[in-house]
Amino acid sequence: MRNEKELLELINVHLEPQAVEIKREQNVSVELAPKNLIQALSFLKSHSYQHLSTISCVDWLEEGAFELVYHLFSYDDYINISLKTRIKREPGIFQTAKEIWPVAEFYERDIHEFFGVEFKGNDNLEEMILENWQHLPPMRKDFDTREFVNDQYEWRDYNGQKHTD
Amino acid sequence: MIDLIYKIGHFLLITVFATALGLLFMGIARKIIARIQKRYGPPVYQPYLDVLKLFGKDAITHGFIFDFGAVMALGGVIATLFFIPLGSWQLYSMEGTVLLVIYLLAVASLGMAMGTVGSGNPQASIGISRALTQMLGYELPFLVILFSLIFRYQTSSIWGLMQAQAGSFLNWNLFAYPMMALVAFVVLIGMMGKKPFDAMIAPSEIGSGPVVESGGKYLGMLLLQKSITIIIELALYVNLFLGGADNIFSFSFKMLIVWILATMFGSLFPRFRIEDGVKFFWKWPLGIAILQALYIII
Amino acid sequence: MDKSTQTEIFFGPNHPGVPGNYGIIYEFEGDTVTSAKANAGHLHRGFEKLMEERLWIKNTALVPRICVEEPDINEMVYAMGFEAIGEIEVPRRADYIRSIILELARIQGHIFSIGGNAAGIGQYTVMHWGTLTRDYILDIFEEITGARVYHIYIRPGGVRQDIEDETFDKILDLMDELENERFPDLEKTLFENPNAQKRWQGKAVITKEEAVEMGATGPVLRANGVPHDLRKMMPYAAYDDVEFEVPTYENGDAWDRIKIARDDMLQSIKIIRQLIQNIPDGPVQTDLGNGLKYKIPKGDAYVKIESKRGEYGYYMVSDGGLKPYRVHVRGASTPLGLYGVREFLPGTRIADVPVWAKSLGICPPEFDR
Amino acid sequence: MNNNFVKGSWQEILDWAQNKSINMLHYCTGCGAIELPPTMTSRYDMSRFGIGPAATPRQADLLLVTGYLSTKTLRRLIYTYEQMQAPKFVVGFGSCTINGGMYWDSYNTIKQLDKYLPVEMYIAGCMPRPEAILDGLLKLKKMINNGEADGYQRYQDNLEFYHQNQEAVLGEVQRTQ
Repeated sequence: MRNEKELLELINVHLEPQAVEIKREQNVSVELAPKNLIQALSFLKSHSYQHLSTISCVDWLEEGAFELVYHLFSYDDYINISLKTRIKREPGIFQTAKEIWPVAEFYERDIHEFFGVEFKGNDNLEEMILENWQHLPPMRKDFDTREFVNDQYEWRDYNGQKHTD
Repeated sequence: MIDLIYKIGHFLLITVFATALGLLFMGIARKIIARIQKRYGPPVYQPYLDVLKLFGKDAITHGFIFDFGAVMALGGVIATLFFIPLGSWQLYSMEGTVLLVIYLLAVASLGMAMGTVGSGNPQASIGISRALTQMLGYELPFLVILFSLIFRYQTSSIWGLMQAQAGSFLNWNLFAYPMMALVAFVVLIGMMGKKPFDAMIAPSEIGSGPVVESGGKYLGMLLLQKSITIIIELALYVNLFLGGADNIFSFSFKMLIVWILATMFGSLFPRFRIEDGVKFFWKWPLGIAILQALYIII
Repeated sequence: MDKSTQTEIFFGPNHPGVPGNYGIIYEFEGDTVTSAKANAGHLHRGFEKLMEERLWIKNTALVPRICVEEPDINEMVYAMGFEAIGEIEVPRRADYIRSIILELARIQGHIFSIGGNAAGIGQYTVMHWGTLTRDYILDIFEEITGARVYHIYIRPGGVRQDIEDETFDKILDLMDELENERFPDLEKTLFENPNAQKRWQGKAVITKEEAVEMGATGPVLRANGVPHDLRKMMPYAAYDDVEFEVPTYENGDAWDRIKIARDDMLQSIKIIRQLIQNIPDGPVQTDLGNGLKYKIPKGDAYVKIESKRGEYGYYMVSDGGLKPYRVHVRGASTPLGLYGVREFLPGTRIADVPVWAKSLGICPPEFDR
Repeated sequence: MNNNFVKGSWQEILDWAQNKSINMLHYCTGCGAIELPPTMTSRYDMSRFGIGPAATPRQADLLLVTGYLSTKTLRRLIYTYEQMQAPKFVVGFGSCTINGGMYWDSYNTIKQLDKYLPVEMYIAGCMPRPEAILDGLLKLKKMINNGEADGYQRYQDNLEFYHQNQEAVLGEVQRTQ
């Protein structure tokens, strides 16, 4: 049963975090370089952090980076860890965490479909939610959904006055 | 010649009467189930409206086998009506009608099977394979019962078996052989495909089974077939175990009682999986039927 | 297994046995499923994109529509996320009212899923009774929030309005009625019914290791003897002031999960009674100024609570603007609906596919978003 | 399929029978489907008006579009609609089927249902309540009885209009006939 401080010492000793922060009670966020994130995942998994809630992706358009956040939880310490890393937006390539958590394959497939991030080693990245979608991955910040909708669909005209203007 | 016309007229009367009564029973069953589920439920004459609407709709055919299957199912069932005494109405009552009825019922379900295979929908073929395996399940105890009855009363015509129970209601088979009547009741529920033995039309597993591809008039014909089947099986049960009746009204009343019991019994049970259903049939009902048969023989 | 004997079935979106608008494409041989694939995405509306286009307060109307069975869970997690990033204190009475709403939502969710499971195996009477019981709870919701299903009641900073005292009495009367009349009926017709037990026992088994590996929580874990409940592990709202047990069973099959649903409801009734008994007075909403100008500093937070199917979490990021920068929804049945179907459905009989899907509580809008 | 729906007296009887017994397709396309179980079961009980669920499109007459429609569902809905038999009716729930409703700016939902399928009536309510659904269905029964519910005819008559709109959104759509 570690508390937040002991956990932080463990992380500082074993992994080279760029930034560590206790956000709230039972919530810790750790920032790492992309190259040693997968190694950190397997390290934490062996230290009772077996539950991978989900993998989130945030598109920082101005800084030209995708931020991948891995949410782990331990059934002993009852602490949430959000492992963050930033990868370049242009190539948008990252390794898969499939070997550590097989379920990550579907979270990565989801991120690939909505952000276009390539996960090396995960061969099952084809379309799942959308159906024959030829445009920009929709969750990127530079995809404007209102402009897309205006030219894709016409609006119902209530005797002359359009619904949106 | 006159006798032929009389027979044909009598037969038409029986068919119309059986269909109307069958649909009425289905309406009553829906009402009972609705009451058990704390709601009003459709009006009792709803099945008549369903059939009328279904015959009014367009329907897509899947080829000749599909059409012929529906016709054969309905025809096989109507043919069975020849040999079942409904109270005082009786067309043919020679020896061997018991076995003939069992055979003709099988013809009807085989007709439906052929129709569904014509429809080519995998869910329909699963449904019909379940229906046939279930038929295998309940035929065994039923045949054992029939043979023991035939052996007991030395006659194999339904009319003869019914006459054997005449006199006071004490010597109905229900009281003479209560265990056999109980087994026959469970088999009756299996034959009619009511819950808990309705794995073949399980909507949540295979989308209403064999009838998945039949809309419009095909579904109407299958609905008529179902209603006549209900009347046939109830009539068989009443003749064999409740001593038939001298007039049609008390006969229908007895059928109604058995039908209400079967509906209530069914509405509180989830459905068996098909192999559990068949296993159940071969375990308890078959065992009791064999015991009863031994009791009669010795 | 050569391909010729295998047929493919679309246990498709239009099917009474499937929970919601979601399809499973499975191949079967004889009567056993050999391989299965989830056909999800039918309910995708791009929630996360829409949320980035709307102000903070406007999202409270959009958020409950993510998962239809449990709208209050979404409202609560959204509000908790907002308060976590902005370090906003919620008055104690609002915490109590939030817990009451969440527990009422849990009961209506469980009774509805028990009805759905019963319909899956053909026991329609229980479905009718279950939906009827759920309707009485929706009436209570209507009194408190004005709407049956989508309440838009839990907001960042508290709740929309207070609950009067006679509504509390109505809730208590309903709890007594549930405990003394509704649940005993259910107990007799379903839980003491040998057929139902035979249909559910040993079916759709997910072991403890598989569940932890997959990230599935809630009844799937608690059916394997693991008493994990976020209300105890990471107490939120007013759950640290109430005592309740976490029911667990041993062999992790559909039968145990449905019994857990029943025991959870009984616990929820106990919680609601304790909450109503010692609810403090005071305001129900901290003043955050004009709703249209809600603003919280730059930051991010992953908040999660215990829905009836397990951990339900949001990862929310704010860049200090008037609108959320990013909201990622993690539904409770996400691992099961996508990964679980491919890994654990093969091997079950065709008759048990609806049992598998419904007893694991797969709710497609959660992973379609 | 014969397109000449002649308005004889026989048709009136069929319309009367059709409105007395409607089979509603058990297909929950959108979020409004959560209010269907209460409408079908004990408390509001739509079966007392003769409306019951049907498992397959072949046996169904009424298609309820309960709320928004993603493009993936629209494709399956068109296949389902074309599998249904002639006197068939479509009822839309809520404002999502009229002008996109709350998801008006979503890239994956369609904005007007009646450009793709002929709609008989819309029932108001962002998820209409069971009472509203029953009221709508009763009005639909009146429309069927006096022959106004002719959506399937409109679909037949201007098939081109509907097919173009469908292909505009979905790309290629399999056609049965």
